[in-house]
Amino acid sequence: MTTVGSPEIELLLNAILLLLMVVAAIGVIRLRNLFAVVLLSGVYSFLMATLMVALDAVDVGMTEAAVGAGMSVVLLLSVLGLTRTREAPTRRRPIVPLIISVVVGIALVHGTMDLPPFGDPNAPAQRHVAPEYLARAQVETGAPNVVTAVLASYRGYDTLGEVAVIFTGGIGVLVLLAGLGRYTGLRTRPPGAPDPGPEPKPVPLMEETVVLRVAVKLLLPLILVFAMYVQFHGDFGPGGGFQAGVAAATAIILYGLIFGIPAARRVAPMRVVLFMIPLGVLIFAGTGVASLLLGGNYLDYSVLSSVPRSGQHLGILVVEFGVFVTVSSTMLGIFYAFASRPPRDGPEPS
Amino acid sequence: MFAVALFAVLVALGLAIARALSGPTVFDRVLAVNSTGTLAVVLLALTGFVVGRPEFLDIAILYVLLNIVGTIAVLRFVRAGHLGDPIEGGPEGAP
Amino acid sequence: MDGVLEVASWITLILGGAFCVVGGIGMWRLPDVFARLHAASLIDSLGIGFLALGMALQAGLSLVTLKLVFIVLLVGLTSPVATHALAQAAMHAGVKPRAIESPGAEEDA
Amino acid sequence: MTDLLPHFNHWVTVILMVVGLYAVVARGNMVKKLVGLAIFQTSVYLLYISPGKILGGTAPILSEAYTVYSNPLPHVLILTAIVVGIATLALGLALVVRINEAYGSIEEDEVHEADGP
Repeated sequence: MTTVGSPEIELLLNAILLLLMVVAAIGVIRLRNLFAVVLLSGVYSFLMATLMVALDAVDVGMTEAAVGAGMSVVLLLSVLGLTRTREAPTRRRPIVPLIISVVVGIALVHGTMDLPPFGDPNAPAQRHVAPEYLARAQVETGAPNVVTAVLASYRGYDTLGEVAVIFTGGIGVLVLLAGLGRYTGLRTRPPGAPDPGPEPKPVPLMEETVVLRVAVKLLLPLILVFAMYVQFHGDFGPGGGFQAGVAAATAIILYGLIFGIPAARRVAPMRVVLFMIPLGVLIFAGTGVASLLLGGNYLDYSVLSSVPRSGQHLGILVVEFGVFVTVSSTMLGIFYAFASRPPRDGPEPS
Repeated sequence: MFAVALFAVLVALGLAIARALSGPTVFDRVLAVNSTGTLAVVLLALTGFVVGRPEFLDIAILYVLLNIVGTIAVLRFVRAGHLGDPIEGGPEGAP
Repeated sequence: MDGVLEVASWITLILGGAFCVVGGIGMWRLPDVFARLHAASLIDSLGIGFLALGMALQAGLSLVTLKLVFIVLLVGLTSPVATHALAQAAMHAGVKPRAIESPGAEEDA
Repeated sequence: MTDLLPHFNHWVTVILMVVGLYAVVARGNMVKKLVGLAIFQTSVYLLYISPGKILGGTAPILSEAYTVYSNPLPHVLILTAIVVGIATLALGLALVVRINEAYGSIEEDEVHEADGP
């Protein structure tokens, strides 16, 4: 057995990261300034990403980094901008929830005593399907990254379901906030309404900061190219449609933050976003139908090509592209929906 | 050897998190979080070396590229109080 | 030759780690945002620079080194931009540097 | 050292879960509740990922140099869960925005008061 690294250092790193996470989590709960809460949740999420890499889950670490670094901060901040940034002092007694939480915690800790120790190679979880996947994935699909192979091929049904959930969540946000057509730019005014005159000119907010504008213009193509690398290198290294989709959407969001949301909408119009959200799910499901029509099972890519192995590889690429399309457009659509909401007027209610 | 650097980075990270927790101004927190992000990049790279797979630097690169988005969003929020564009009158049909 | 590289990467890694710690201490100990910016930039420049150099010496001429160079360049691009925007926003919001409390500038406050 | 704290990861997972649960139950602010829910969710990620780690193993990206790999299956499940998590968080936040527009508040107590007895 070849082992890598030194287990002691890994364990120590793991323990320190976990403790820092607890500190950050308690800080998140204790602070009343919601703005500081958002900042700290960013720190928390990055600690999580590093911990995932330390626990060998590189794909998960990459996803967490992509989501936590930009998207979740932007999302929470847009909501704070629409509501308020200060939490009111609570009027309830915290003692009952505290007791409930502590009792639940003690019960769960008691439950962990029966679990196999950390890092045990003979734990039941390690002996079930994982060895099969590790032994067969590269032979059958040609993708050295077993996570991608399992994600797109062996558990393709599962992933299709997850993509459908993301699709549903995105549609839900758009319906709740944008009314699918009222603010989305699909129809700028109801038929028969008087012409509202020229578009109101948005106040350029960050435009006067020349350094930011130039730096962001340099950075944007890099992010997009790197997102493409993450997308198409996903079967050889960490990466795939989920990570690349979030990264690409974050690039457009960055553009919108600096040059204004209307500028971002000219780059990626809402019409296109609304078209892409279902398109990705359709690409994914359509691949399944194609394999069905070619005589295989649903989402069994082996029949897509004369050689089963290259058929699998092709199927994984197509399916990951579908994931990318839905994830990126959903993230972007969510951002547009929050950003086009009228901000609260006047000073913040206290 | 990587362990020494790793723990040095972890110490710096702890100090930065302490600054993010204690404030006192918003900008102290933003600065601390931004530094945390930069330390995150080295930490990710060093972790890759410690666990013996240094080729996973892609995650660190992704983090460098996206870290600035969070910072810019925060600064824009500090400036304007929200992330949307301040359009007079608001979008049509606003309730 | 291998020994020389090994020692060199040792030294650079420890130097980088030391700069990170110093930056962290500065971030904790210095009096206000503008002073703390200096500590943060220490981490961003010398800390990351030396650590990446140490890792590159360890990895040799490979894709890993290329990615490390890429990381250093990107941090060199993004981090000054972020801290610049931060300082500007702090000035804009009316945070006064502590230096203004020195005698002679008292009337300003 | 391995034998010293065999369940340390699980305990921290439980602590994070309890912290999230406390925020959801005890805090009236809806954004805070959702952040607490997100912390709860990350503890679930941890619950899946840490048993998948094999000490001395490496990330499940196959290469000739290694023979022991950590379990790839939890990674697959959690990778998708993170992105789904952000989509559902967005949905919750959209509801918060609508509640704020209807009631002028995101504090649960004030919303209940506005609804009357």
